[in-house]
Amino acid sequence: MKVETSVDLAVRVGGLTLRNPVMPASGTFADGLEKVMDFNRLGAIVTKTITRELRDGNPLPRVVERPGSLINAIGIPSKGVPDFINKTMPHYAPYDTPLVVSISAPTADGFASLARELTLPGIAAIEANISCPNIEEDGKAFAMRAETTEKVTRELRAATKLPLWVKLTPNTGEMPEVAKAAEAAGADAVVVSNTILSMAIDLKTFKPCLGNIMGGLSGPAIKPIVLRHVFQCARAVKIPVIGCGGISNADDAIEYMLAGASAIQVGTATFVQPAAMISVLEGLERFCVVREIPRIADLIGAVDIEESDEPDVAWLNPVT
Amino acid sequence: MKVETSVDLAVRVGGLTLRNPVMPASGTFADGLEKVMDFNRLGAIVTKTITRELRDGNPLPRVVERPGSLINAIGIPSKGVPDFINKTMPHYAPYDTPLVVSISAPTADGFASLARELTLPGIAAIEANISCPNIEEDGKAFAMRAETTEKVTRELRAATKLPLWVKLTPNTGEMPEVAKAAEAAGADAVVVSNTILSMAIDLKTFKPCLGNIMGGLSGPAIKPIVLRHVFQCARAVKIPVIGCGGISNADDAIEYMLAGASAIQVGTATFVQPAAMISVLEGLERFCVVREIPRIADLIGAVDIEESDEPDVAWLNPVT
Amino acid sequence: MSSVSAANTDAHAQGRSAAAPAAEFKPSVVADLTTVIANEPVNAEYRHLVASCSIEAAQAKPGQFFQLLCPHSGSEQPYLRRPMSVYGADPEKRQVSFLYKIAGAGTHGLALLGPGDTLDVMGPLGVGFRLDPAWRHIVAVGRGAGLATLAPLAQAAKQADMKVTAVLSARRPNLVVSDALFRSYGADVVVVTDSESTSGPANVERILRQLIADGRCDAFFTCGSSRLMQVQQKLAREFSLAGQVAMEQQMACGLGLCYCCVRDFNIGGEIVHRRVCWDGPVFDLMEALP
Amino acid sequence: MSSVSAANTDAHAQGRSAAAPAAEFKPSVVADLTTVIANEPVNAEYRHLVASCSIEAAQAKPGQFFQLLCPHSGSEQPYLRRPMSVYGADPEKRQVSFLYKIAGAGTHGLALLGPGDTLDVMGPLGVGFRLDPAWRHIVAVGRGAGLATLAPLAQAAKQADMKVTAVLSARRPNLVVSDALFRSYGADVVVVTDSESTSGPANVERILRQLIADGRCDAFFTCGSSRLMQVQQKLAREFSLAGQVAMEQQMACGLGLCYCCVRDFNIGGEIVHRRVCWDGPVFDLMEALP
Ligand SMILES: Cc1cc2nc3c(=O)[nH]c(=O)nc-3n(C[C@H](O)[C@H](O)[C@H](O)COP(=O)(O)OP(=O)(O)OC[C@H]3O[C@@H](n4cnc5c(N)ncnc54)[C@H](O)[C@@H]3O)c2cc1C
Ligand SMILES: Cc1cc2nc3c(=O)[nH]c(=O)nc-3n(C[C@H](O)[C@H](O)[C@H](O)COP(=O)(O)OP(=O)(O)OC[C@H]3O[C@@H](n4cnc5c(N)ncnc54)[C@H](O)[C@@H]3O)c2cc1C
Ligand SMILES: Cc1cc2nc3c(=O)[nH]c(=O)nc-3n(C[C@H](O)[C@H](O)[C@H](O)COP(=O)(O)O)c2cc1C
Ligand SMILES: Cc1cc2nc3c(=O)[nH]c(=O)nc-3n(C[C@H](O)[C@H](O)[C@H](O)COP(=O)(O)O)c2cc1C
Ligand code: FES
Ligand code: FES
Repeated sequence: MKVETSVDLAVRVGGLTLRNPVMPASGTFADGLEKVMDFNRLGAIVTKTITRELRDGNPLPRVVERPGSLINAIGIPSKGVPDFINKTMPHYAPYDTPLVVSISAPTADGFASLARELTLPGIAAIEANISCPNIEEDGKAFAMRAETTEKVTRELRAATKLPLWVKLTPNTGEMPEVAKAAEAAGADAVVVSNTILSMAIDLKTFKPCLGNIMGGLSGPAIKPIVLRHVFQCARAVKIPVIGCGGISNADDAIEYMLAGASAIQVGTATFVQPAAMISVLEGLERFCVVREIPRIADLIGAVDIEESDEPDVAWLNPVT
Repeated sequence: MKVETSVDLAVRVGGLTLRNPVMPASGTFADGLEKVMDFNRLGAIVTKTITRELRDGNPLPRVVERPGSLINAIGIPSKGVPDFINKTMPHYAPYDTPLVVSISAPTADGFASLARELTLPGIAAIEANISCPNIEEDGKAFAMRAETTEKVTRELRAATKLPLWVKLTPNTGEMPEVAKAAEAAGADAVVVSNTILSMAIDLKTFKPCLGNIMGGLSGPAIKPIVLRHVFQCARAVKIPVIGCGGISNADDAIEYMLAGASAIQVGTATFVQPAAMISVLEGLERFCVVREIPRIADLIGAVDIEESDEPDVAWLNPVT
Repeated sequence: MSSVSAANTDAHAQGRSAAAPAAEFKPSVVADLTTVIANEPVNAEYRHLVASCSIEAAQAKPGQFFQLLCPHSGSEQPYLRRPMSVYGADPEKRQVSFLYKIAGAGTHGLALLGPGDTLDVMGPLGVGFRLDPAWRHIVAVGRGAGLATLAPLAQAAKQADMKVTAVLSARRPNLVVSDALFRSYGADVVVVTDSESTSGPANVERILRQLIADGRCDAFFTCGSSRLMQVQQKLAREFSLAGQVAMEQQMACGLGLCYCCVRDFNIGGEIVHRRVCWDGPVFDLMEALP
Repeated sequence: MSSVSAANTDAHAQGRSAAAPAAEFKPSVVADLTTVIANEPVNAEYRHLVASCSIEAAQAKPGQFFQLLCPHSGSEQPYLRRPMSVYGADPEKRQVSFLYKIAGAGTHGLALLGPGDTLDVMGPLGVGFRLDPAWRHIVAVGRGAGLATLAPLAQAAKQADMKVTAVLSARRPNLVVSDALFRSYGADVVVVTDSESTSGPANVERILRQLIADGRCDAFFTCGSSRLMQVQQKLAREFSLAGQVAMEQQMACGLGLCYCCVRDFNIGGEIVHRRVCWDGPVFDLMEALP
């Protein structure tokens, strides 16, 4: 049931005003969801990451479940740019929801040329998935370090006038520095975050559960970790932070906004409850009504930390 | 029920031969467990981290639960060295189980002098918890970077002849490098790992759920992540890796040993099932009997990865 | 991905609502909180679960499937849904049923459900079997859980009044499922088993050649055995017969979102990936690869 | 930490098994899979759960507690155990019982249990109430869930044949619990409530002073209200009476391992941390801080 309210759900995110803060996480959304929900209710549409090269993706098995989580190593199956422009874009054109294209490339140049080519009417923003291997840095993801993040973001910034969102990896130990580097190089927002590198082994066969040996952990299990990254990044940069990690319901989304997220992305939860994004949206509305919060934007960074609570340096790495 | 078998459960870990690979994780073990289990059945006893300074620990609340996990910010309440020597050590003396003392300090010197003072008969090994803030590096934990790990480990190595275990943090993006640094500086083993920095916010009060604002995530939720770290570290160093993270049952322990762990530590699971260590131990025995594995050490690093499976650089950070 | 869905415009058409305003939007796939009516063992390995459901779910077509949110058995809650073919669907009674084998955590949890319990089923999903009105005789060849997938063909074929011959393969005679259902719709049923060593490809091929010779095989429908599929591909090629196969693959989303369920298919000589959940689970027999 | 446990050598003595070989080792704390006998509401807020348990669990003493592994209510399984005071323990019948208020996820799950269901209770834990044989009259003052904690004192005192006066505080008369149980063991029961505005510190102090004046108060036992505790501390100091208080604190391990349950206490003028689960939950009245 859609709640009729006067709550203002709009949020400003990296150069765009979204009708609400709820959008899909890249790679967990496709036209199949049209059977489940009205895309015009979403704050934005974020497509699966595309690359210039045609890619098949990783060997199977590509997913394995763990309690409250999923490990995936899909890889990035990609049909390339022409297919995206000729088929994907027209498909979403009828919707009046901003279309955000997620892109990836093995080099900074590759990112830039892809962004340039996709700077088109009908594309509302570019999400650069820089959590992918940088072949110029023997496979370390761009987002693992501030320097490489700054370089690729700078080239991206020069290549497009579109709002530029940069998606970070939680596998680094210096996420706030990486977020600062993206901001300095001209990113309009950072997406925090991609999956956490993980592994699972089959006790019957002694083989890795994934064809790729390792994969990315997502789902409820990672929420407390990514929430911390969002909190730290939101305090490190002035540009908006888009929270993404284990959001399954409105309470999760609110926790992220309180920590500093201006908008949120729902990923794996959609696999379990296909209408998850809609129930998150309706739950956010309800929460604001019940708590008499006129604008949902009032929640952004509203976590109540009295200076007295401010922990000493120890909290950077609490000694547990 | 104790399984009577001919399985050889002994493992060699960082200068010690343990009767079996099962031991407690520091900070989740104390004399209270004598009401539950016979400490003579454990592979080793690992004490709560002690510091030279007397410490009260962090403000309350100190723990909050999340699905399949616990976030804690206990801090390190410490009664100091004399209390440890005069009360804790004599208390465990009657057991014929190796006593491992976990230590922490705010400086490399502090670590060294503490290790020197605790190099005593009755102490079987020192576990250096270098996941704690290094005041010489404005609060970044020693184990966040290879250089600081190498420095503190070198000073520790010079300070004690005892087997030296170095406990790493998963909050860094360069754990294999950190493990290599510990090895190069003379560590006899690395413990992988401590908790993952996390956060939780109370939606009623908008306040952080922990007095310390952030805390360390532990329990089943982190197992796939730490398992990956163990796999990567075990391939990076020749010294033994002790696996620690989300182990609740024998299957978890086996998964860790297959990934490369020579022994394992059980932490949070003990809070839910106080006899968890014993059931892990009995389950390990049973598994070896059923699968006709004569020596449990045969499981160490036995994950079956055909060269063909060897992923390209992409697997370092799979693009999901 | 849109090329793929374009290729499926018909199959998935009802899903398209383009920019319809919220007011008008009607989902064609729902996560339906059904109520279990029965959940009984049918033999040593299989159980039959009947649930009363929404009209959307009850309209599932043969070969389509649902994603079941299996209750936890013991402490551990299976995180992902589990795919299950529709075994029966009755729009009048608003019922859907499944025939499942207990394999692991999810199906164990499923087996714990009793009458009155709630079961969250998401669907109907995927592209089902298609019956060409021109066909008079169809042959269904299945094994294991594949028999559950083929079963609803019996009723559909009868309604389209086609004659059905079902070749059902199992390890032992008492592990055969769906035979009664096939018979109840007037199908001829041939049971082949390992224990009687009648289930080998050679014998099945002999049976199928006879059916073709008798002019009682306009199309093959198969599920659950790669070996038997290959026999049918060979015969379909030899006699240029139509055929469809229902494939299995591990799934996460069930809606074509995640690409974990891909398999290789031979589309006009080119080997390409297809998503079993979205492009299938039913595929053209000749495009499928073992 | 060992200083602390040293201070508790008596209380925890039975836990010590030093280097006893496995054969001889007998746990004094077990995670006991009990069977629920009854789990009924006693009023709008509280439920009474009775379970048949092991002999170890049935030997729980007044003021001790168990860590309950609460079943999940809905999808989410509470990860930690939940501390609950022993409300009753009967070694003959091998039963243990709890009186609990439904607060959140864990206690909601608890409320779902029915007769025959299994409940994993770990205990008995902590240091309970101590009765000095010299005492003839004790006074129990409690509020809210604290009444559950004080209740087993009634029987213990009767066995030690001491007279008990119970001052039971609640928001409304119909929310008072344990009064029947106190009366059944011959205790005098005084009920004070907010709705009748008899529960204020001033009135309770009046009542207590009267009891002292009548020579019917050798010791205070209290739980569940910081304000009432302070009243008793004041009177205990004034009349140098003994007293014990049962404290609450969030817990993880319940066995003194994790230090999440610490509170400040005044031990001989020095403010120190004590673990409620291990050094308590029952503490000397004069050492407790509000
Ligand atoms: C389209 C489709 C229709 C199906 N219809 C039926 C049916 O009608 N009756 C029936 O008994 N079974 C059917 N299956 C197989 C059924 O999905 C699996 O038996 C079930 O998922 C096993 O789950 P589990 O937790 O019990 O086993 P586990 O082995 O614990 O499952 C672990 C993971 O592997 C996946 N998995 C395991 N086996 C299979 C399999 N054979 N196919 C796909 N995924 C698998 C599970 O979904 C889960 O993600 C179908 C599968 C597909 C893809
Ligand atoms: C020694 C001891 C004895 C107790 N005896 C009783 C009793 O006999 N009857 C009764 O009704 N209650 C008793 N309590 C309180 C009871 O433990 C809490 O009501 C219960 O833990 C709430 O859990 P929840 O999941 O329902 O609530 P939630 O609020 O969802 O719990 C969230 C977390 O906070 C903790 N928590 C919440 N409230 C309390 C509290 N008051 N004390 C300690 N931890 C809390 C929970 O254990 C859990 O870890 C006792 C507490 C302690 C420490
Ligand atoms: C199956 C799957 C595929 C994904 N593909 C992509 C992708 O193509 N690009 C990307 O940036 N992130 C991808 N992700 C990561 C998600 O966008 C998201 O960052 C992550 O899953 C955490 O959010 P969640 O816990 O809500 O799923 C993928 C995640 C999953 C589970
Ligand atoms: C309550 C608590 C206290 C801890 N205290 C310490 C500590 O003092 N020193 C330390 O090195 N690790 C400490 N840890 C971390 C554990 O030793 C372990 O590394 C971590 O919890 C992961 O293992 P687990 O998932 O099995 O709990 C603590 C963990 C918890 C939950
Ligand atoms: S299961 Fe996700 S695409 Fe098929
Ligand atoms: S609850 Fe762990 S020390 Fe008290």
